[in-house]
Amino acid sequence: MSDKDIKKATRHVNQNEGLIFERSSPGKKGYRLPPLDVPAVDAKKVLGSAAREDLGNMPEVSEMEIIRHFTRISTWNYAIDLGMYPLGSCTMKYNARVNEVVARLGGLADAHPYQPERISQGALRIMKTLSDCLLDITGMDAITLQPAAGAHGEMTGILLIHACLKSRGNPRKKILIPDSAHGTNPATAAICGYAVENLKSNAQGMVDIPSLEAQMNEDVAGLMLTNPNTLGLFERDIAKIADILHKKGGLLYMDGANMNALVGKARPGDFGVDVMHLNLHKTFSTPHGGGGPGSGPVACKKILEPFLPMPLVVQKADGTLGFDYNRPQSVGRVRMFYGNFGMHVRALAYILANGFDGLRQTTEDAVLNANYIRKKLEGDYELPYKGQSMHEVVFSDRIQQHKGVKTGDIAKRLIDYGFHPYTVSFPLVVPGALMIEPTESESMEELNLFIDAMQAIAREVEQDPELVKTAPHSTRVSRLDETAAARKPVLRWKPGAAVSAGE
Amino acid sequence: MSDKDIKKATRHVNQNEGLIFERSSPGKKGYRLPPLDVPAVDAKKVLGSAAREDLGNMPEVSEMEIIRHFTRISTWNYAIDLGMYPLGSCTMKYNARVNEVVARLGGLADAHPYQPERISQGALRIMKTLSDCLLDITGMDAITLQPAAGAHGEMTGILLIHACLKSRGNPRKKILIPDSAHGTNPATAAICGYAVENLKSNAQGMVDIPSLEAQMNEDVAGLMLTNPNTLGLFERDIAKIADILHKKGGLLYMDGANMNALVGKARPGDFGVDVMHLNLHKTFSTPHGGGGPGSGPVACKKILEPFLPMPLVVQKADGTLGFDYNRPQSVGRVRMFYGNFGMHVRALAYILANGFDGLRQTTEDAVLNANYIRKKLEGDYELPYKGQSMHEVVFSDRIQQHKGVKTGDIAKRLIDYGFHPYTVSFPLVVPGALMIEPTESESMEELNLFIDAMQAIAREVEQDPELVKTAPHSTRVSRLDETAAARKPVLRWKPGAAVSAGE
Amino acid sequence: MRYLPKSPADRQQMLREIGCKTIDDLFEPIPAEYRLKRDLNVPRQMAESEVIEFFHQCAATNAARYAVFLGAGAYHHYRPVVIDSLISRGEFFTAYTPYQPEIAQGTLQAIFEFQTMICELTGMEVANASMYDASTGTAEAIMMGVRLTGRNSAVVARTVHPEYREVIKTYTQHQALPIAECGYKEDGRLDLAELEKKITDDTAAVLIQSPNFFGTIEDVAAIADLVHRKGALLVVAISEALSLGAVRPPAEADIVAMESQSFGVPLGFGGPYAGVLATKEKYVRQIPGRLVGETRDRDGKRGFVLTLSTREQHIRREKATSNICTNQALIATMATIYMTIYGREGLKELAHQNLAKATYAAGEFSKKAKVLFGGAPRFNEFVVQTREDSYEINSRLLEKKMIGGFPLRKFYPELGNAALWCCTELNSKEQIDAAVEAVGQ
Amino acid sequence: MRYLPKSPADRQQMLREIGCKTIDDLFEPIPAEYRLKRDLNVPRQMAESEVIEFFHQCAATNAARYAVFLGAGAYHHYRPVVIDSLISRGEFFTAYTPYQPEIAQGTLQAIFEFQTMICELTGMEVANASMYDASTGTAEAIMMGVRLTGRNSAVVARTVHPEYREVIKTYTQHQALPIAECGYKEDGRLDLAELEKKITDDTAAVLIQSPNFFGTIEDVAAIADLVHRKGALLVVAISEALSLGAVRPPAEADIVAMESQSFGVPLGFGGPYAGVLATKEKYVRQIPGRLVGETRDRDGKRGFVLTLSTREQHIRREKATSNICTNQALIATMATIYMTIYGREGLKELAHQNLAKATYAAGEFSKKAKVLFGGAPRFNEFVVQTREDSYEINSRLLEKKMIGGFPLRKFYPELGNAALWCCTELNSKEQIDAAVEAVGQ
Ligand SMILES: Cc1ncc(COP(=O)(O)O)c(C=O)c1O
Ligand SMILES: Cc1ncc(COP(=O)(O)O)c(C=O)c1O
Repeated sequence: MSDKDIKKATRHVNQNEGLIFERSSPGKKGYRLPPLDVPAVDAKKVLGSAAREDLGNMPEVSEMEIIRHFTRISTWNYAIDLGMYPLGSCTMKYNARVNEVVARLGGLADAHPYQPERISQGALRIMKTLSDCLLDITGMDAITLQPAAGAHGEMTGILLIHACLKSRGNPRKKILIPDSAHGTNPATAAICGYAVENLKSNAQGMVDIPSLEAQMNEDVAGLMLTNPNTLGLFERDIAKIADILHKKGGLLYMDGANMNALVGKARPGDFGVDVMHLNLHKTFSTPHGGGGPGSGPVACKKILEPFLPMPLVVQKADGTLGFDYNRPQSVGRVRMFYGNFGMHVRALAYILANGFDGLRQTTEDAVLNANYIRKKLEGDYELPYKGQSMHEVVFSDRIQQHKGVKTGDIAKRLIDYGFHPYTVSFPLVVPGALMIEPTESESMEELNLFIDAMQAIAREVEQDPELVKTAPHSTRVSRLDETAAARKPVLRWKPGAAVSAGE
Repeated sequence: MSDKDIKKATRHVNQNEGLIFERSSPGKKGYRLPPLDVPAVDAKKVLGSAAREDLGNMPEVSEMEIIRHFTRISTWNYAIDLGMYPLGSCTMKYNARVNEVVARLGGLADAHPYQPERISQGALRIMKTLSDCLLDITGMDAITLQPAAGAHGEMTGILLIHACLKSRGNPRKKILIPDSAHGTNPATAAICGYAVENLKSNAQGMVDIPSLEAQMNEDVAGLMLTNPNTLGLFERDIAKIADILHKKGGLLYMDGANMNALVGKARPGDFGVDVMHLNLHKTFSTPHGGGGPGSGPVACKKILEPFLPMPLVVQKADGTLGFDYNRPQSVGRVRMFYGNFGMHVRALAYILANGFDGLRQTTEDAVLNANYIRKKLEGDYELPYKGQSMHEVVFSDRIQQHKGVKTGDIAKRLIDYGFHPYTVSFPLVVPGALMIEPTESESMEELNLFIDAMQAIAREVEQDPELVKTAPHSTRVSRLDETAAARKPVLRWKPGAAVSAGE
Repeated sequence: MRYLPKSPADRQQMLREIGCKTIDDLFEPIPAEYRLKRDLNVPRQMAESEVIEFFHQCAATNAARYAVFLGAGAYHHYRPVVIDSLISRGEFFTAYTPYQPEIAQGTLQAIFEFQTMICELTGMEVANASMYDASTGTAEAIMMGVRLTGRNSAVVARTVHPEYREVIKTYTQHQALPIAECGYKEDGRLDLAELEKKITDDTAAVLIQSPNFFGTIEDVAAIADLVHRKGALLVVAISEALSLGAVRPPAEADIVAMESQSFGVPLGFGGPYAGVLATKEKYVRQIPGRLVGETRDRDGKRGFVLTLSTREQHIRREKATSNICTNQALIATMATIYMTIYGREGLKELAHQNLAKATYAAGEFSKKAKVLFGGAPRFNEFVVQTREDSYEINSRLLEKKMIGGFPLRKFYPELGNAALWCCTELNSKEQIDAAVEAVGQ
Repeated sequence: MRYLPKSPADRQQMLREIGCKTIDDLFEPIPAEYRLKRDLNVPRQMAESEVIEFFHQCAATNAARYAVFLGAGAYHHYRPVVIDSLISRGEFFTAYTPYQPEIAQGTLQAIFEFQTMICELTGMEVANASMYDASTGTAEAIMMGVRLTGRNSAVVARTVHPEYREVIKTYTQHQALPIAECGYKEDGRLDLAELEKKITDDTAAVLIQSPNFFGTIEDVAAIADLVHRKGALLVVAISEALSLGAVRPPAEADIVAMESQSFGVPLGFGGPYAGVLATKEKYVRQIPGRLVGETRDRDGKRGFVLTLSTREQHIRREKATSNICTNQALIATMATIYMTIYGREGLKELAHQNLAKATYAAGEFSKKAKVLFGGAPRFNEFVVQTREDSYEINSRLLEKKMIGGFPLRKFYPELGNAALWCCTELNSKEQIDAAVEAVGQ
């Protein structure tokens, strides 16, 4: 392995650690309870045959071991806090620390969802303020914060469309979805009882207007469009698209995953979108947490408002805030309680810390960064679609394929260079896609290191493709066998399971 | 490098990071101030020639970069949270998380030291409760929490002795200090105006009673004794030692750095000690923080109480707590305010979480661990003193010296095995010392890995001494040149300073 | 803006290198008429201290340090401080979904441990990496039952959390998947006779909850017997996960849909929480959500990866088992740390403390009011029926800094003035006595 | 005990392998009569929740969210949350002194950055890794002056923090190092004429503070001139580090002894704080405390190590420059993070905000009382003289949740009813107006 070009990372000693069950032994304790101040009960007597005997292989370990266990395994993760995380479509931006602090304030973190409204005014104020901000940001008329993530928001939005069309007499049968769309879009349409009809992109990677015109008819409930789309391109014909739909009685859903390209610069409500979701865990900086939690508020135009999930936060006659459950046309509840409130707190903290000028600057920097990367790498990697990029840029591995190197290999080699890879093989319209979204959180220096690394890998592909195909070489585990994992799934630890040497 | 025996660690990719000044560029900002609500002033007008023009090379960076900078460099550290840290004499034990939480409670963390006593009762209660606990633990009569660390406590203690003897007519000239003592002991005696007289250890590594009898006279103010001493041996003749001193009008100071061997099992106040310090950052689990802060309370017998630093926490006539400044015989103040209060909070939290049974068990486990290591390694490493070990064990590199390998080399090789080294070359009475203190915080599994590693290194010394002499091999920087650093000291960054490749 | 790592000069240089004059050149793809020409109508940029002050003010107008007697799907338990200390490591909370396993083993191993512990506690064979919460989890479990059986309807007990039932209705409304409800008997348990009638040849799944919404523990084995005899699958929802420390796991179920909030997750005004689905090994290919599996690297070293992703939306699109993508990974990690702290003995001891508190409280309440459903065992919740209106009682309690039980009238009008009370290890005897006193006034 | 990673079986096995029957065999070296035969008289083992409750109770009987007008050596400034988030990483706070540099580069680099920033701010050439605080730091600085000059006495300004002066007295009492004090003039500044008289041929060092204890900025250049003419060294103490954002650094000093508490360190009822000494390069071999220096590894890569340790107690024992060992490393790291956050522009802007607040407040106070020492510039503190007793005024303020200025009578009886007030960026105009109002009643 030649490391001469690697400027950003070095190998360093790192602790091994088995599974927590492998540390367990009977009698170790990580807890202590206060003395019981009421009479103890005999569980067998109280519960009868429902009483549980024992808790099987649950671990028994001390606090010190717990700290070490989770600290050690945490060091095996890459994270935003360590460096650039240019996963396209994921908007991995800085997760501000103040967000974490305010989300943990007593009074907010300890609030029971069913505590009376009059002692919940602070929490309601947060939801209301966030709602107001998001409405202006999107240019929409009404909003629900209930959905727990993007896909959940999509479902909510499509249910709104269904309910609205049904109230007009016919919910219709199909949803149009571009081939560049994220997998959650078609999966969502299916859950909502719609058939999915594929909409081809044109040569520029955009919605093909003639096709749309041809496919749009009285069976089509709406179109789920991502804008900018997953190629990072703004759908220039967006007004026309909306028109085509609206003319035939359809509605336009916008997947707002890419709002980081628009906040403060353009508003979906202004360009014809009827309903959309936001990913607070992307655009509004709530942390991804290794896969979640997220939050997927859904904003819509007036015509869809009656159908929003219940309850909604409203200002009551006496000026206090409260929940409105009396929504007869509502599509129903999509989640118990009020959504991922902790994420609402963080997103609002992000908005307040930025203000209108900070939000706009953020968007500008995100777009600037993507275009900078594009400019610097377009000689080294194939750019399948040449339209002007917004917040992300999608290359393909066509050049590198000649040496048998695929996007997934380049991604693994980036790890050796100290970076998290970009999004691999998505969107599907680009065979061998390298989807790069730097976000606004990267400095010019970090971008330059990334560009250097990508260029160095391009050279390696020419000179020593094996090096790239067998990457990563610097990690504590080498390339993991995903095929074997799926063939004979081992989804839990069992006592006596063999451990390989070195753990 | 042969890694076949290394079970505990693996190399993993790790981020490079320059100095923060190397990230700086004009106009980046990591802060924002609230709007000023009073008239702004022209500093030049208000301050005249005292006004400052600019702040030179202070950095200008964003919050994201600050998080990355300090997160990245933190990953270059070893820590208790990552594994065993068997530095002899340092008592690197688990730093409980609840201690950190309570130390940060509003009301405690925000308390101004000069706020009136009546709104400081909680803080005073903490200091009083901790004092009471420490007095029972040490078997002493009075205590000050003012000293900021062990050495500071030593100074306080020796000043008490000075004041007491002076009040009896003659502060005397000398302090006796065993050759095995920590360097702070003689340095402290010197600050207090005493000459240091060396006291030889006997063949067993203990105070040589005949020498003590010979050296003790009317010029000697006292003896500074560490017990268990730095060889990990309990001074069996402690009562006799105290007697010899007391008979000739001297006083016995105990360096309490090794109290982790005694808490709940024996009390210095019971075996003749007149005054001692405790290291809350050792025995009582307050974190070392990469070198501090510490806290070094000094406990003493009644005869020394009048001389304690002022102020002391006392219960007042009305039942409230307060500071007593009216101490005419006091040696004075050793620190502004009341000492490292934040460490008092943490130490008390540790005591409460343990209770009397937990404290005893802790001591027992600490002694058990040291003896286990000793038993397992005494065949591989030379044990210069054979007395029964308490909480730590001291080997020497005599066997390994035959191959030209020194204690410092073995220490560096331990790093490759995933451990922090033991204390190297201390105490000075053992040439080539390996001073190992596991503390109670290590599991049998972690101890076994350590023992394995030490045994593997002993084998490596025989088979491939160069491997050990050039260690560490797994770290992001290889062995650093300490001699060069001292020859031409570079103690600060300067603009334009060269950076080596790879940073 | 203090989060942005660029100086004005950096921006100028980058624009130059791209070949643009102004930043607005980069926004040229957006038709001019849709470019926003004004500032957003959001508050001005605040200092960090101002942001904190804003939320402090909000927190101050919320309840804090009240005695809480609410459960009903969200439980107040002590949260060991180790949890937040660990999940606050940037390596955990600022990582993405572990798509690149070589640099995500921390997240993957933690989730693998989560899956294992959920299996141990529920008596199931496999568990997924988490769902949004138990309400969406139960809906997904029913849909999974439909896929597994090829049948197209379901029966849901009325003693399942009312909001879970609302969510199920929302999820299934356009799937030609009719949901029947089944009532409860005098002892608060599912009416088996009614259930027998409600299950048809088209019933894919029966959903019950245990402890159910009244806190009553169902006879899962008997229900499973009946359901299985009818060829349907049994889905058991668990909203109070801590019950598993004292209550026999629903091992006879086919799918368990559990809410993990009790395991160290803040009440947080209702979220984020973490649902999880667990099932039998043979059903794993129909489970929704992510799964972490064990594998080996090229040198034979153990490692973990996301697996069986052909079930998921990013591969299968409209044919996926679910549309879920982002889940609740960090919350699952919180639960994993919590389960590790208490462990084999602690969860039991803690559950028994809850049992003792609720037993004591129910005993005391029964002196002043009617405690319903005494005929069946319960865990830490119970229903108190009063002559007085539940909301009025609660208003009185509020003045004494107590938050009373959840009024049941909205969802169970047949119970009159009844409220669901919950007592956990955090309810002191003193609090309980004071609440009983106030209710009985 | 939940911190201890051993099962009873582990303990038995280990004892067996050592060859002992019971644990008490291992305590045999302690003579039987000194082995404790009873339980310690400390509280019983508490649950974590009980520990927290105990300290919550304590915190609740302390002031919280009062308006604070106290400075006097401990300053209330806003602490960005990033500081605690970063120093809470176990890699920082659970590491020891960086004796093994290959696995301690994080601590070493942070301290190297600290040393650099202190130099930049103070105008000195080298700085050490920290002292306990500024009170012990000033004492050590004077002792350093003695070593450097071979002279054996010192002069200390009466406008140096009274508690620093007490500590200096304690440290030097047995070192045959007499300390003379030098008074102040009407404008609150050092009396240069008196100083000229007090400096003798045996004066090693003169210690002043700027801004001094009255908040007044000394004319350091003029004082340095005089001191240097007399062949002595000038030590300048700085208790309000933030002043360096607005006030010319004491570049003419030979040694600067600074308290870093203002830089992101909690007030914490007086500690832990972090002192630091900075000086000229030529004096570095007499500086006490640790120093981090740059070096190279075997491959030429930059790295950092503890250096010049031949000054220190573990090498030089009784001949060491000081007995200090453990210092305040983590607090210095806090200060480093704080200085990084505000940086070149922010420290200035923040200092100017402080200046504006104090200027406004002094102006307002002067309408109701006498503000002393108007003749010289000051930073964020000023002295208000009243007819009424300072303690009585403070009692009145306390009822309004305000903590008034520090009464000076104890240390400066000649000033009568005078108190030292401090206004920082955390004192709102509203607070200031309310305090002025209450004082003037
Ligand atoms: C374009 C797009 N749409 C939808 C989603 C789904 O969002 P979530 O993961 O929050 O459910 C994603 C996220 O990965 C996405 O990138
Ligand atoms: C035996 C002994 N005495 C004294 C000290 C000095 O304590 P401190 O570092 O807290 O000043 C130490 C600590 O290293 C020690 O080990």
